[in-house]
Amino acid sequence: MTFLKPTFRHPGLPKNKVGYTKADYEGSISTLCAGCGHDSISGAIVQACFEMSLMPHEIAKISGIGCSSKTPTYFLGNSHGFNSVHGRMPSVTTGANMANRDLIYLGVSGDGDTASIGMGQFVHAVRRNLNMTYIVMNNGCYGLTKGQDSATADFGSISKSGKIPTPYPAIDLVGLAMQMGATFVARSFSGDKTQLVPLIKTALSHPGFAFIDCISPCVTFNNNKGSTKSYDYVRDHIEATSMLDFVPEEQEISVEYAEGESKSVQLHDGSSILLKKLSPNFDPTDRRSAFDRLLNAKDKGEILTGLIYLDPSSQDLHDVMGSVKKPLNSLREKDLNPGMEALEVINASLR
Amino acid sequence: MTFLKPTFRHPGLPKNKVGYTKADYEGSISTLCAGCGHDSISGAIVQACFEMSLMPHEIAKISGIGCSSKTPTYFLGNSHGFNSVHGRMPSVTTGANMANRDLIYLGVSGDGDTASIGMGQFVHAVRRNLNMTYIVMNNGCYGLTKGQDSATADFGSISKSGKIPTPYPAIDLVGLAMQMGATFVARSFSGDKTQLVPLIKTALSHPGFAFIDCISPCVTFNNNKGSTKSYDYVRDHIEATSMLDFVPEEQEISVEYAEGESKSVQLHDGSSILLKKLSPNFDPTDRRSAFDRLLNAKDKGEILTGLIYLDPSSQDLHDVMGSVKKPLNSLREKDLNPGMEALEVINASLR
Amino acid sequence: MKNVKINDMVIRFANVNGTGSASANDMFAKAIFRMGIPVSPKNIFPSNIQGLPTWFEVRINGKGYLGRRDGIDVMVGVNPHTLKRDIASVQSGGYFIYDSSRKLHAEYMREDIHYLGIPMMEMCMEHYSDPRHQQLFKNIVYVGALVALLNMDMEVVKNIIREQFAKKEKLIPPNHLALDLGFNYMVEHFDCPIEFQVEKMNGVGDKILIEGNAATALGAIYGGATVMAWYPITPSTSVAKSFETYCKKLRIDPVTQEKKYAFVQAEDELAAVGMVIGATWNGARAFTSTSGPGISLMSEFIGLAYFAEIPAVIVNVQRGGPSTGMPTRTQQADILSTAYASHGDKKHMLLFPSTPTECFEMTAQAFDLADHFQTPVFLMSDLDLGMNNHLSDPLKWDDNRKYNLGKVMSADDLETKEFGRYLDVDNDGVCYRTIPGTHPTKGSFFTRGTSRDEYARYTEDGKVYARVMRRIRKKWETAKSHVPAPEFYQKENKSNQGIIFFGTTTYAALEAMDMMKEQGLQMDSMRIRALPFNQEVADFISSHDELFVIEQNQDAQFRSLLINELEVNPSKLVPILNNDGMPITANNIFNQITKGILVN
Amino acid sequence: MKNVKINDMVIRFANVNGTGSASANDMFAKAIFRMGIPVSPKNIFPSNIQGLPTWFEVRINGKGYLGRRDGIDVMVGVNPHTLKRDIASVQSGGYFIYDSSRKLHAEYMREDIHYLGIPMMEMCMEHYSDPRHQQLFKNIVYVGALVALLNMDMEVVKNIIREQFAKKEKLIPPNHLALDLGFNYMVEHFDCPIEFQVEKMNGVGDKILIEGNAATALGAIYGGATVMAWYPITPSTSVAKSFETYCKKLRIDPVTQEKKYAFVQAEDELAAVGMVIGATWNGARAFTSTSGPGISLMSEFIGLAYFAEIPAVIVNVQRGGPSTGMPTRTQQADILSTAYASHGDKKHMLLFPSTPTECFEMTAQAFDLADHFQTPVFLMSDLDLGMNNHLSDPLKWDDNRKYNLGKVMSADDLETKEFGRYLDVDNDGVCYRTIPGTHPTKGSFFTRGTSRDEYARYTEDGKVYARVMRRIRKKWETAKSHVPAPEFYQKENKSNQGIIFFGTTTYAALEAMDMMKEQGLQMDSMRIRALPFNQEVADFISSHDELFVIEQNQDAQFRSLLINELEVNPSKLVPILNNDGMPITANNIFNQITKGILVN
Ligand SMILES: Cc1ncc(C[n+]2csc(CCOP(=O)(O)OP(=O)(O)O)c2C)c(N)n1
Ligand SMILES: Cc1ncc(C[n+]2csc(CCOP(=O)(O)OP(=O)(O)O)c2C)c(N)n1
Ligand code: SF4
Ligand code: SF4
Ligand SMILES: [Mg+2]
Ligand SMILES: [Mg+2]
Repeated sequence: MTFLKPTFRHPGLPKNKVGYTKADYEGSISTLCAGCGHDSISGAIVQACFEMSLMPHEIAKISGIGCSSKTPTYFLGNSHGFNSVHGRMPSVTTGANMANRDLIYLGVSGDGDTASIGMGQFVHAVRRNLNMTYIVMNNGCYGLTKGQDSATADFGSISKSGKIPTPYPAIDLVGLAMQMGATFVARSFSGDKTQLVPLIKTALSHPGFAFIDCISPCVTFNNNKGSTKSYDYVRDHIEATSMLDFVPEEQEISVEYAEGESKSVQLHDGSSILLKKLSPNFDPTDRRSAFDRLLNAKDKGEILTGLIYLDPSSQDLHDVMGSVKKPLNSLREKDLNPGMEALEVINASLR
Repeated sequence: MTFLKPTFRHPGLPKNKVGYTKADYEGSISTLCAGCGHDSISGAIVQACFEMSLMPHEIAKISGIGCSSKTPTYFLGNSHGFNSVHGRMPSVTTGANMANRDLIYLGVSGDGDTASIGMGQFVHAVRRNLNMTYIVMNNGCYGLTKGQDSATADFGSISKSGKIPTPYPAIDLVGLAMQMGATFVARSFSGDKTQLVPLIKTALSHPGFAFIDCISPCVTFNNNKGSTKSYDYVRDHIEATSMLDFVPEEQEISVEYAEGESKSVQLHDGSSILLKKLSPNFDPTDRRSAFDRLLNAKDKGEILTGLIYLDPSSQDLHDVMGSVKKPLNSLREKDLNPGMEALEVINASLR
Repeated sequence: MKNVKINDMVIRFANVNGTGSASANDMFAKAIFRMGIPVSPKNIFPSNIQGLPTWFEVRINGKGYLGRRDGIDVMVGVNPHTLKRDIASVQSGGYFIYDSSRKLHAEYMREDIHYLGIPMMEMCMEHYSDPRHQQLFKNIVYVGALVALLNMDMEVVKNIIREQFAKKEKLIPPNHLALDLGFNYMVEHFDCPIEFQVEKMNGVGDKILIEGNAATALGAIYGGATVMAWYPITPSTSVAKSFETYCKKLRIDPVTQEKKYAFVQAEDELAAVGMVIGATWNGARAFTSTSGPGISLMSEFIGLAYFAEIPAVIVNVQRGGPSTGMPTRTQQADILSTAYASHGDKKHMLLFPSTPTECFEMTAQAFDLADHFQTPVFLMSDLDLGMNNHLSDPLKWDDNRKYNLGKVMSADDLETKEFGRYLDVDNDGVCYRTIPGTHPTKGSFFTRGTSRDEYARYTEDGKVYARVMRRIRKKWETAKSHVPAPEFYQKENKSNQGIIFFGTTTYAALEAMDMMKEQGLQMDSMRIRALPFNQEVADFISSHDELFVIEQNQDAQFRSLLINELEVNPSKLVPILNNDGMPITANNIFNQITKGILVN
Repeated sequence: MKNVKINDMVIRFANVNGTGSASANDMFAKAIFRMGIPVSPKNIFPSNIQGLPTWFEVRINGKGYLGRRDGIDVMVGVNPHTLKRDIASVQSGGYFIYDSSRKLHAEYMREDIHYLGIPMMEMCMEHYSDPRHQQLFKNIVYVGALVALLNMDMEVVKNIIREQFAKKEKLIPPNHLALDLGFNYMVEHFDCPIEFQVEKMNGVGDKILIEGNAATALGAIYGGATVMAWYPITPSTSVAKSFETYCKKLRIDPVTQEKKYAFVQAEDELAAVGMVIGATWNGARAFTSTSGPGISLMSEFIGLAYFAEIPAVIVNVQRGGPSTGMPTRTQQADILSTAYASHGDKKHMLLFPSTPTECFEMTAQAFDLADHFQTPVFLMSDLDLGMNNHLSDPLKWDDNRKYNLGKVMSADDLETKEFGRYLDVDNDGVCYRTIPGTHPTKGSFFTRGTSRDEYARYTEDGKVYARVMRRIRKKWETAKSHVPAPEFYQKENKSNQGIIFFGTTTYAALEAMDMMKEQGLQMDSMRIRALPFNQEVADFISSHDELFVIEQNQDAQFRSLLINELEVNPSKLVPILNNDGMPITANNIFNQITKGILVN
């Protein structure tokens, strides 16, 4: 890390639709290790929000505890952030979302934070199809506590602390999310901005639970030979299923561009995404074939990346629950309080 | 329930190999509702242990909290039992197993106990392939707290308390166990002893995590029309994949019986099971096709029962960890205490 | 001739749970209430669903004493499995009513009580064909019998039935028949009424009969709660159930039919309180309700809310502990673990309701306190209060009342004033916060459970940390003048001795006080309603030499709290305890105190 | 000429974490230790992995005072980001050693301290080619410089290097070179030594330098622990790490190479303590180690172990709270939340080690206590004790010592004696238990967290419940004579005033006591080592009029514990507190107490 804010980073400082420069989407200086994959993901989040011209204050950043969970301090400085407790980001985000359906919820977690202590809350956030983007910065270890294996550490991978192979199979969060019925499931790699930025943009506009398992090497504790979360290994084993390009409605015309092997999926909020398929027979809206691709990749020892599954019919949890359209946190006495008259009726019913 | 112990239940009282009658495997009188599916499962456990001629005191019964978790009081009265806290049976069982690898561990839980508060511990017990049998008495509701929907309640099912359909998809514990790499996965129905008893026997002799999701209707809160956990619904929608018959080693000869459409799987503890296939192309040791069958059944709205997956190469966790063969709880000073001499060496190294 | 006892008795029903006796028993209690007589019914139920013994105890007392009283005058014993102990529990001279369809064993016979047999089963077999009816109407039959024996007003009872089955009218005649069967049999076979009798009076005024948990739920609705997250656990479950039920009546948008609330059954208690914290952080009023085991599981999150200064309302309906303990019995045994929940230095605000009416008011107030002080606030109810019907003052709400949302800066405020999340601007320890989404460029901050400075920036500087901790403690001092003051039962102090109590102990404590008065033992008394303790509490204690602290647990937890928080000399505070899981009785208190005094 | 100070200084190193300075700093401390001089090094590190400021503070004191001391005599400031405050923190007349490769800003200049610049980077660029070496050897260079400045024994330092790199011999010369570079530069450019000097002495005897957490791990191994379940959390992680490391040395079957232990990294703290409870229920000795947040999460399970009476050893290495608090700072702030962890009526046994040696002994003893009393026992360590090296007595073990496995019935016992799991046979509150698998037909029972009778049968009978609760409380009374007695520092009491302390507060408390003696202020003192408090503790308190209770938290939690448990009049106990996360100093204590007295 450095203590000098590198203002030189944006020559010219182009502005987006809402008149913000990319710098307006940044946070304070990272205190993570130089070269940490997590910082690259923070960069991708900044890029995605900038390109989408989101208003930073309409985004809420929520995380658990860990190096990964610290990153919300390092992006979107004008958004409220909540670094909660270890493994409990999903419940805090659920409550926040219940309170105000109008904000965009960006949850950041780590593989320890999600796959170990947070497993229960993760699964149930998926089950509720909570309208949020859930990014796991997956480094296969506990970075902040100095490199113990996490539950996503692959069989046989070596962790610096202890130097023994994990005897347990790795938990595949993507497969788990699919199994639990997630309506948006993707995987990417922190170093691969071209793939990651569009994925984040799509996720942020998905009206439901959008899960991104982002492999994010821990340079300090997890870049040893044999570790399947290391830069080297991951780079060698990546197979990109689909490169996608986010198209906000107001530019619908440009849909023609890249016609042919491309497939357009209408999202629920009206916006749509363009998928360019490498494997022609792969359709990200077909849950069953997504399962098959995952199992195939696993058999081949490949890491499948890209948008693996997307349910275009996903509905905001509030619509499923039948909540009012106004954010609940904006309701006041007159909306909420039935008054003495109603109470008299209740009293009468109890005599 | 009744307060009179129905001793008449076993005319003649046949004895098994270790000279016990079935009554020796029973527990105290059930306090569950008359007709509760859980009681049938208790009966099947008694039957299985009797038929296997197990020594009751070599079995440890561990459960969480719930009507289902009360059942260990109602079977195997000569076994130690532990009714722990809600959702934490897996960790207690893990510790117990670490302390003594020689006992048989029978964990009993409910769908609330496992799929809600206990989700995290369940997943991690699966991941460790802990040598235990894990039975979920699955009634799709919280019985003991009077019938709230559990996370396994099917979409659209009606629960007496509240009378509103669950807006959330049901968690399929079998699919989840498969996803997490369980080495033994089965599903059955409390009323179907012919299928359940052999399944329990196979599970008890599996040297790893043996999971049985047993649909067990809650007569009091969950036998309403529309509930997919009700007697009626379940009976109509059952499809048995495979009926199996347990063959202890010492009767190996009888393997000839039912040759032909049958498949013998050598288990790790030396014993083997015979599978009689209804669907000829179904092989319970083929993980991939197990997945396919599950997805197919789901698509068809069927509930797949029977032994869905079994990994014959499963290893006791202690062997994976490299523990000594003697139970750790039997080691004493001479085994455990390195003595003053070793301490002197350590002291020296710290000067 | 008998010496008649009017409107003063304890009657107990011994049933098997799951046999539908509950509604019949409730009807009996309601009838007494409708006759204008103070009544307090208590459910003594097992931790299972069907087939185990369950009791329903009703105290009828014209003087208005509503606490439990030892000694059963009339027992309706229809549970064959508990006959023996039920008969044994009747006090000498009392009555035992039973189903004479089966003959009583000789061994069950006592000389000193009256046996009134009535062939309930036979009568039902005779008059009803449907087996379920034969089973269910037995319960109505014994109510009819009681009408005769206690000289109740049959019309009142029949009216209750008419109301109950207004929508299933064809069920009214068979129910009335059952009542008459029981009534007539009694009149024909015994001389009715017995000496325990009821008599219409004006003892209930405009009072209502309501469970504390229902009142708590209404308090949350009136207090403006929009988000409830919970996980089922006895005895708190009915708070959530009632909240949902009432919300469906009171919180549906008349036009769109949409919900003005979010009701989330969480996957466990950790998630439930996490959702509450997320919602309040985001500017909504949110709460959860649970019991002891839930509070233990919430401990880590409670510490986060305390230190990060996030409002939260947590209802703790206490049950018998420790661990799973006695889940269907009552206690006040989570006092210390709730007041000091979570690791590190912290103290939490507690409210102690003693009636459903107070459950309603204090729950509503809890949201104001939580928002104002940006900290968790606990409503310390218990099973007795929460799950039993209590004769209570009607619920009231001042329609001009405004919610106190605390120090929240708006977009305009942010334009004009400086914002530092943890700046003690008003020097009362309470800082200004902002709600996410308020302003595009001003007022955003990062919430965390770690040490931070006045501008919410992470710091590991011990001096800054200690300064923030001192400021948070200042909130505690400020709160002392905001929380409900204690209630005193004398104009000015008359004695150098006093009694201190709180919550459901109040009923028995007040009765015991009157008993002592009769013995010429004059004592001052104080009912504490909140932690932190306000000045009045400290003053009352310092102005007495000896104080009896009455509570329902083993370790005198509330007494410890008084000593810790007010630096009281322990020798001044005499513990009066009951921890058997049953509501404490006036007799018990009277005996302990007077014995205690004789000892001195 | 200088007035030389021998073996009495505080030297601080200001580094950037992740730059490999730690090993160089450790080497410095070790060298002092090897010279026979009492030394106490303290790591002041950030909650991150790389790039943030980190400090290493070493107190050197010939008299053997090992507590922290305010005022830095010599500062090695090689962190460019903290130069300013590092320079400011040197006390007048002190020395600031820095890398003169970059010139110091004029604003950093102070008149009242000495600046010793040495071009560390330049020298390394010149003598080493590999960039990593250029970075790493800077640290060795400043150690070499200190050898010259403080008049250390270079051979001692070089030997440490020889030992360290015994297996990578080719690394020895470059390291020695770096030492010489630093040494020679100093000798050439400044007049060495400065007035702060060290001198070989006989001050450490056979003592060792060890971290509390390592000693705790060894205590568990010697105490017979076979199962450890844990979840990573600072500052407790190194207990688990050390346990595994030492087990690999001491617990491998020589023949089969199999493990005589099970080491499980759990998915979270709830699972970790659940595994411990499962293992002890099943007859093994098991433990977990954690810190505040973990204790909060374990609360529900702790209540189960308490009420179901299952042994458990839980190590709480306390850190700055509440919530995530100051995870890399030290406090004694979990006293109340640990003593009263979980809902309902309960109290837990606590042990308070003050040195690594005691960590070792008390951990081993904790297993005996847990097994004997069938209850959770907590070792209350803290970050300062657990993660810093302490000059400690060598670890000792009596090879004839037998484990006290408590009252466990064997198969033979079951044949001959009656078994009731919760029968108080010996009238000491401690009952006999059986281990699963003991006997085919006798001694099995059902363990549960609910109320049960003496034969472990479920009951909802309040009388039985209350009886069992009273019996469990009797264990508490019995335990008072089994737990470690307090340590007194006077033959008999000499004063009507005294000081009370525990754990890591001891170092500073004893030093403060000597400071007061010098002022003619004679005070008795007591170091408490366990809860429940034994009779000696009560006697000491009752035999003094005023007692100063020294602890490292904000709320005087230990003082509250004394008042609650011993019914002490609070006015007698004066709180002496420090909660800034740094180990308390003798000065701080001295000032508070003496000021306190002047006030009186
Ligand atoms: C309740 C609790 N237990 C343990 C910890 C200690 N802790 C902090 S971060 C962490 C794990 C972080 O791993 P991960 O989520 O993968 O994040 P990473 O640092 O690898 O990005 C742990 C165990 C804690 N803060 N709280
Ligand atoms: C920590 C905790 N929370 C809540 C409860 C209350 N509780 C008891 S049983 C139960 C759910 C039981 O459901 P399930 O596991 O499906 O068992 P079933 O009764 O349906 O067989 C709950 C929530 C509890 N005992 N402990
Ligand atoms: S330890 Fe690993 S995860 Fe943490 S900041 Fe450093 S590189 Fe990133
Ligand atoms: S409530 Fe349901 S689950 Fe519980 S005992 Fe009755 S039938 Fe069984
Ligand atoms: Mg990680
Ligand atoms: Mg269930």
